[in-house]
Amino acid sequence: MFKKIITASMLLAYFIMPMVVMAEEAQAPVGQPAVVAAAQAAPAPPKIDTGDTAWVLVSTALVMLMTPGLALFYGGMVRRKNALGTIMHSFIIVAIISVQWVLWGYSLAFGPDKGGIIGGLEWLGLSGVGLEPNPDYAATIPHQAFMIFQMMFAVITPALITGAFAERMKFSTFFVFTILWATLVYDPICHWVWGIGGWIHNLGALDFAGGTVVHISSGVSALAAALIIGKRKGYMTDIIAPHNLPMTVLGAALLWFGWFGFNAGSALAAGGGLATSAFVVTNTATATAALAWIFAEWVQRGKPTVLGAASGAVAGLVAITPASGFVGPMASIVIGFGAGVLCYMAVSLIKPLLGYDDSLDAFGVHGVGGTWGAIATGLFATTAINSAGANGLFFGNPALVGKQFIAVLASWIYAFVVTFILLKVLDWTMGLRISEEDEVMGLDLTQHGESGYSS
Amino acid sequence: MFKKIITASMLLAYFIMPMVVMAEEAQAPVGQPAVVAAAQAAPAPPKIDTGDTAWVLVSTALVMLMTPGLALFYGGMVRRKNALGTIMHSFIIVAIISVQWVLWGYSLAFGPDKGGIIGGLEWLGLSGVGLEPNPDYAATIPHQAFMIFQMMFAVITPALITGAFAERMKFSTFFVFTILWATLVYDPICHWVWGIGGWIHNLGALDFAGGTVVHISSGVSALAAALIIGKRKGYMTDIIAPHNLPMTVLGAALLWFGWFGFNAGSALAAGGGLATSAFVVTNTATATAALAWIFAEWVQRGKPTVLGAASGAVAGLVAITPASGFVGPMASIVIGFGAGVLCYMAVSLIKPLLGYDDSLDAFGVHGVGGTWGAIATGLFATTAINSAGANGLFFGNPALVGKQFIAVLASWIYAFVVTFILLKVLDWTMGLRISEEDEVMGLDLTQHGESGYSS
Amino acid sequence: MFKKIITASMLLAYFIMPMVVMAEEAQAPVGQPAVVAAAQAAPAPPKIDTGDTAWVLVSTALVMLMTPGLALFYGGMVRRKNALGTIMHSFIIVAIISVQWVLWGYSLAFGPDKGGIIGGLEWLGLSGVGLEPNPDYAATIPHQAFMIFQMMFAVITPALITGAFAERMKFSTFFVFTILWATLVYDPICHWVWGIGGWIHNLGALDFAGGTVVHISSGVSALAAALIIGKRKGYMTDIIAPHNLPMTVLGAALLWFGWFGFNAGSALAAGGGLATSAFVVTNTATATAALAWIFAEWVQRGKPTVLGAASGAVAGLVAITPASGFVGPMASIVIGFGAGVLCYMAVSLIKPLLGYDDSLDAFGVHGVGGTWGAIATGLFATTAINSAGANGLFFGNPALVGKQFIAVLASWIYAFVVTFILLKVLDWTMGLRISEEDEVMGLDLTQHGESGYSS
Amino acid sequence: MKKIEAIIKPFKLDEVKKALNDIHIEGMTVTEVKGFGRQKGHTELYRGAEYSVDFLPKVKIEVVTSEDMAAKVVDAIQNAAKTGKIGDGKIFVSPVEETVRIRTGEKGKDAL
Amino acid sequence: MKKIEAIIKPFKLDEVKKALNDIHIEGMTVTEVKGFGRQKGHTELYRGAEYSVDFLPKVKIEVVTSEDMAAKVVDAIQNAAKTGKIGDGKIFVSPVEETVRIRTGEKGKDAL
Amino acid sequence: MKKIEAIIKPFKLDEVKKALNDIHIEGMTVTEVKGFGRQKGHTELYRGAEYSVDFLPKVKIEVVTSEDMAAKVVDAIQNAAKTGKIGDGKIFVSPVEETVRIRTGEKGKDAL
Ligand SMILES: Nc1ncnc2c1ncn2[C@@H]1O[C@H](COP(=O)(O)OP(=O)(O)O)[C@@H](O)[C@H]1O
Ligand SMILES: Nc1ncnc2c1ncn2[C@@H]1O[C@H](COP(=O)(O)OP(=O)(O)O)[C@@H](O)[C@H]1O
Ligand SMILES: Nc1ncnc2c1ncn2[C@@H]1O[C@H](COP(=O)(O)OP(=O)(O)O)[C@@H](O)[C@H]1O
Repeated sequence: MFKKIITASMLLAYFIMPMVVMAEEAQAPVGQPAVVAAAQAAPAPPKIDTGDTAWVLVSTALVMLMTPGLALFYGGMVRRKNALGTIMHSFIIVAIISVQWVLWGYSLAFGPDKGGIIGGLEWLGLSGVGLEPNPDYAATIPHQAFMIFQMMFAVITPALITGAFAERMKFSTFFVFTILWATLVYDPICHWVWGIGGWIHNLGALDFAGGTVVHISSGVSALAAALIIGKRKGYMTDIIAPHNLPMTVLGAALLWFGWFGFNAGSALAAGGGLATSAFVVTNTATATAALAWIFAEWVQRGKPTVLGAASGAVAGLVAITPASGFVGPMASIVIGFGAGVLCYMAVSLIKPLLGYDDSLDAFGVHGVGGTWGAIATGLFATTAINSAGANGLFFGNPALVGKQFIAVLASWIYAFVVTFILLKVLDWTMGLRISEEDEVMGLDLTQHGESGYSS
Repeated sequence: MFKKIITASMLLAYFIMPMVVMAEEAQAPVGQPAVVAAAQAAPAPPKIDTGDTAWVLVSTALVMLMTPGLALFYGGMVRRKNALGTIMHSFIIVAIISVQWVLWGYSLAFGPDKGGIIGGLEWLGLSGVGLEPNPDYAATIPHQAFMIFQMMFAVITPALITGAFAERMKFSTFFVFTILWATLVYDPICHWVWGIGGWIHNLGALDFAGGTVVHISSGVSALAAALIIGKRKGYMTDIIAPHNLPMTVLGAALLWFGWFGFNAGSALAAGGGLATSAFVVTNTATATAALAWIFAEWVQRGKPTVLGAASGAVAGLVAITPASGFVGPMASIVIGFGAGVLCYMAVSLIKPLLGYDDSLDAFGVHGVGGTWGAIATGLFATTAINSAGANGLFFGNPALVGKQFIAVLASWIYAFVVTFILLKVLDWTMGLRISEEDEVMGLDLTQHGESGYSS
Repeated sequence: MFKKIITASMLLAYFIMPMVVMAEEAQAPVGQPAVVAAAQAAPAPPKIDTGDTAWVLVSTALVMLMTPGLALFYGGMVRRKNALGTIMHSFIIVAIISVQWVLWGYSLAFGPDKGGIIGGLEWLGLSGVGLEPNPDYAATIPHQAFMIFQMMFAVITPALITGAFAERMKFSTFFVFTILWATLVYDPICHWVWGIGGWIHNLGALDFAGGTVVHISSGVSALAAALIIGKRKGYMTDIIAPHNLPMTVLGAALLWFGWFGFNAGSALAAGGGLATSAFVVTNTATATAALAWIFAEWVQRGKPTVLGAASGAVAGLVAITPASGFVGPMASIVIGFGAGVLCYMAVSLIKPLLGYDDSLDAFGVHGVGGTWGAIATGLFATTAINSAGANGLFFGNPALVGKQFIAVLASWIYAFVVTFILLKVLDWTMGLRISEEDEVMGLDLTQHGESGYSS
Repeated sequence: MKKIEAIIKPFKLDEVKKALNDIHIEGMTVTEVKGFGRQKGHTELYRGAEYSVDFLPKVKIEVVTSEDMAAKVVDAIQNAAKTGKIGDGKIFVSPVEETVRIRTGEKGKDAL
Repeated sequence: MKKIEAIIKPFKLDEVKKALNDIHIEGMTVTEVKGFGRQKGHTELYRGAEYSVDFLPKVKIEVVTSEDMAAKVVDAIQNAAKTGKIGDGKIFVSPVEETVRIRTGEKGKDAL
Repeated sequence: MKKIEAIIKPFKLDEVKKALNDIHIEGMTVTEVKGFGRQKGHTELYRGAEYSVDFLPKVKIEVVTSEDMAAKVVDAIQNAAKTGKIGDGKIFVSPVEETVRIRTGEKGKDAL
């Protein structure tokens, strides 16, 4: 009861605060328009390119669709009684982070740098983030276009984690966790790697579309979460089969589709060939990884599975992400092949060995795939593809591997430690896990009062 | 039997007529090409911008996808025996209106103005609607691009209404109703608000992407439909639970995705920042509304539901629609919050009180959300975002609220009265509702001879 | 057992070969970069247009989504026990052909012409296919953008065939068949029609987006496949009803959505109006065909079905494909109407008469619709729409019909004969069909060890 | 004890449940079944192929009750489930020799 | 009266229905069930985790008929449902004391 | 022979199956059913409309066995299915007059 009141108040505050701010802002006298409005009032500079803007806006829409895609990918893999609860995790994260990002997330991640560690609060509530380009980030599109493109990355990252604690997490705690994790883990790592002045950015480590920022941060946090929340009731003894694999395949397909925006959109421009190159290697790595995964299964278990094909595709998408703006098509085949085989092994050999219940393999796919991709970027990157990048080991520059390694390590440690503490604290205060009885009944009925399917 | 023959003949005429016209046109001698072809033959004027065109075409595809998205959103909410019939409503409307719009709808809505009330017949069969830009509507894209972008709005609007009479409407009558409603209600209101010379357009009321044209017109017509067709058998006594909520969430996600085309596409250009701004506020309002709806549920009923999150998102999308080209991100949070709370109350408190059976809440979401959005545009609009717009109440111009109010009222009255008469006439002639026995069996078997699901 | 080893080795080779090549290439000394990299290193020529590139990349993503769309369209039509196996066919083809195309498919189809029959091996592994435009194919976008856009056509074509042998094909044989068919049937026909120097291309037959290349080649091959593999157990005696028609409608909707990229993307540029025109006629023909199909059903059977609406839409998309860059909106209504009626008749009257089991009507829709579209292009094409095209019969040039007829005939014969031989050989060596017992159990359990749905 | 098994039309389930509650029967088990009988099925159409489906959805209610209540239960079900149209279903009564409540191990009448 | 309950392989349902119709049995009730017995199940694979599923899909047919028809019904089912392979299923016969047709209230044989 | 029918909580199925295997019962038939009884249902919420669902998912196990095994089977099920909380379910025992194995035509005990 007490906890409920706390939760309720937190949620209330989450809404009321901005409301007050806005109300004031909105009522600012016309003669002295609010900061946001002022910024937007300035005549749009001529530098905006219509093709680049069209591309980035479309890419934003594509990346937005990935999170519902993930909802289906994950939702199909759980039991019927948890279908809605699992889908809800991803779906509501789109809402939660969209608001968090506008209010303070973007400012923390990309705002004026404070010591290489975090962005400042100058851009709270998007103040100063207008429609003219911000050449620091993207010279030919409105600043807000960059902001909202980045928003979709901030959205999907915590959603990836939810695979680790599927089928047993308390919804209210999940809600609070998401806001805190985005603020304390995602926003800082994002700043380190992509923010102007971020320390990993300055170091010269490469991460085109989010190998460290998105996949390692979420995958490693997922591992922490799986360890802390513990196994599902019946794990390894009962049959816990996916309730709707066509849904999972549809989710994987939407992820693949949306990922073109994720990776090729990260060129932040349509011209110049970089978006095209990223598009091509993304598709090639994904295809190869899907084949590699089912091939590994075929050899090891005698049958290629459909869930394997879908999982392999996602593993390939993950692994090519950091490399997508720096490598050519042949390298992407190698990266994809590695992703398929490594993630398959992580998921089907190592996980059972170690015995933790990363229910939908958020760590096995995103942690492992993201790490492989970040390292592989250090191997295969070439300035022939992207002159703003760097050469990797196989192009004569072993130093890049070192930098990639530092970036990977820093992300691993930071994500693991902060997530671990965060979840422990939440466990003591709000409780992470639903009761055993509720777990038997399922998330849908106990957390949401709904059934996924009726007649 | 008699009615069947009438229906069949109407349908036949619907096809045969254009066939005849076309056949003639297609066979026009080469020396004197048909009007359409002639228009298209002119060398494309240099004004077409590739980025803007790419953006509008993509937006058109996105908006097209919304109607199948709606099919799933609605389809998941009905009982299993009505799944296909409900999906069919939206799906076949894409086909019906695509043809209606090409043949006469576009001409009525956007053709040369007749007294501020309706477009002329000059553009029947798209004659004169070619590939060069029509600067009255959009200066940097082909006229046909504007035409087909608008088509998708004309498509989704009648589909929204179908939520009101779900699970009991006769298919043949629905078919005829759709053609007549589009012609008698949508096309005129669209002309008033968006047609050059339309009286609401001239008045200076603002509707960026369809608060009055799309949401009020459909939502209020839905109310009329719910009142006339009457309650479903078992309404309020039997359990009438959604048969597939994951399908509904997928539908909501596709709506959200497609709505970026709806709102940001309504800038009709990628450059200049307006599309970006509309994109940002659309996403922000939607996210806030989803949170507000589940928050309202959480407070009032103790549990946040997944259907609530999806419904809230749609309510937010609806409410921001008219405002999306005129307001900033902070205002969009207020608009979204209002949408979530107001539509939730309409649907879960007011509807049961009044006792009508608006089965899938077409009025509760689109009527109420659209009205709130149209009024909110009068409150929060600012020329700082869109110099072609106007300032609203909070930016020193209370007059705008008045204009918005007139536009809302006119749309309400016109849509309600004409839909009411139309449905009454159809009820007397063809019959609106399937027999009670058929209602028990379900639409799928009785109207289409199919089962949605088999083994 | 022996066969298994052969299959396994073939698959292994499929992966290992490129791995070796790449590894070598990747390790090329920095001073002398690999061919691919070198090509890409050249400064991007100024000719790339951002709007056109954005449009083609988006179109590529849209076309990519069509194959998973097809997976759902087909997957919903089979029995529950074959849902995954059917979905897998399309899904894994995306992976198989993406790799095949990069390694050798693109070179065979579009590489330097050898006698009008096939492309050379010069572009193996994309060597020489860089980021600068190749004006032979598309002057304003990177060559790789053209390559990957074309890839998605090569992907969907073999996927279309899978409808013919659904519910009974052995997965390993299917896998090998796909690689061989793409190489021996698709790549040559594609070269004939679209490759610079291809003999049908030189002849002057028109195929804007793939009436012969995609639909006739797959549809006719599907007929051969249906004849060779034989009927499903229980065909025409047991009830074989679609297990999930909402899934089929969703698939059809994604096909419709993606097809805008397919047809309008085939303009390879956003500007100039051609993309817009193709977009408009695509939508119009599709809508008309959906109406025509249900209308035909309504007249003949008394009820319009939802599967009919979806099937009609696909038939319309198929038929307008070759014509989409050459005809106006009125002609597209005639083409769509013809497609709806002809394909309906093929599927529901002629197929039962002839008695073959083309399970999901790959021939009835793609073979028949594609043939009608190719011929109709000869009737309705006009240079008023596309000055690079030609006039058709109704615009004073009967010669075009002759050329279209030759193109159709050549595609029919080549596809049928080569597919027939290929399948016969595979039947003798690997076996085409699963055992009767496995057919009773279903593809999902026997080929993949999975169930589509659990609780 | 007796087991009363009734095959009824699905949309009558709620009424039957209420009727049973009215005579203080507060336990029953319900199964979705498909019935074949005099009532005609329907036709389904898929791409012009016509299938006649003669198994119709029905609901089976099982109530175990004491001998003396059995007749009352049969009557209650019959009245509540009746529409007068073909396909209303059947009621079967058969002997049950023993009943156990799993939770407590109680037997016989006490277990109901 | 007797109730004949048969657990059969699902794909045999149509043949059994026909066999029953041939001996003029025109009413039956069918339920989807899962069976466990000598017949081995199958294995399912999800991301490398292997599950052995030993409940197999079966169909239960229930026919209530008069004493004299019972043997015939059993024979008809046995012949039609038999494949000779393990897992063909069982037929159980048990007593039914009363039958009512809901539509008319008819009892006993007339209710069938 | 006897038929033992048990209505149990779904998540207890595996344990009950194991308990039966332990006493060498190697055949059974399982049906998904919905139960109504003392155990309270739950509430579902759809757009503010609240429905109380009082039919709860249960599983019905049917085992036909010889007279002498019947008591053992009942005990095994009762022990395995018991949680001590309301809604654990019931066991019903009724007579079976004949059993046939479809595959072989064997009758009586041999058919089990
Ligand atoms: N002999 C029977 N044994 C078992 N179930 C039967 C029998 N006859 C009918 N039924 C069940 O009763 C249902 C209704 O029977 P039907 O003959 O259609 O109508 P009515 O009960 O009105 O005569 C059937 O669908 C079937 O489920
Ligand atoms: N003792 C039993 N009680 C109830 N059902 C049984 C029993 N034994 C078998 N069955 C049912 O019969 C089916 C077939 O039995 P099984 O032992 O696999 O093969 P067979 O009947 O050929 O010996 C099982 O799947 C189960 O549904
Ligand atoms: N008289 C009855 N006839 C048939 N089934 C019954 C009867 N009473 C209870 N059941 C079944 O047993 C289940 C459990 O009964 P319930 O009263 O909830 O708990 P308990 O068995 O612990 O007393 C019910 O859900 C229902 O399926």
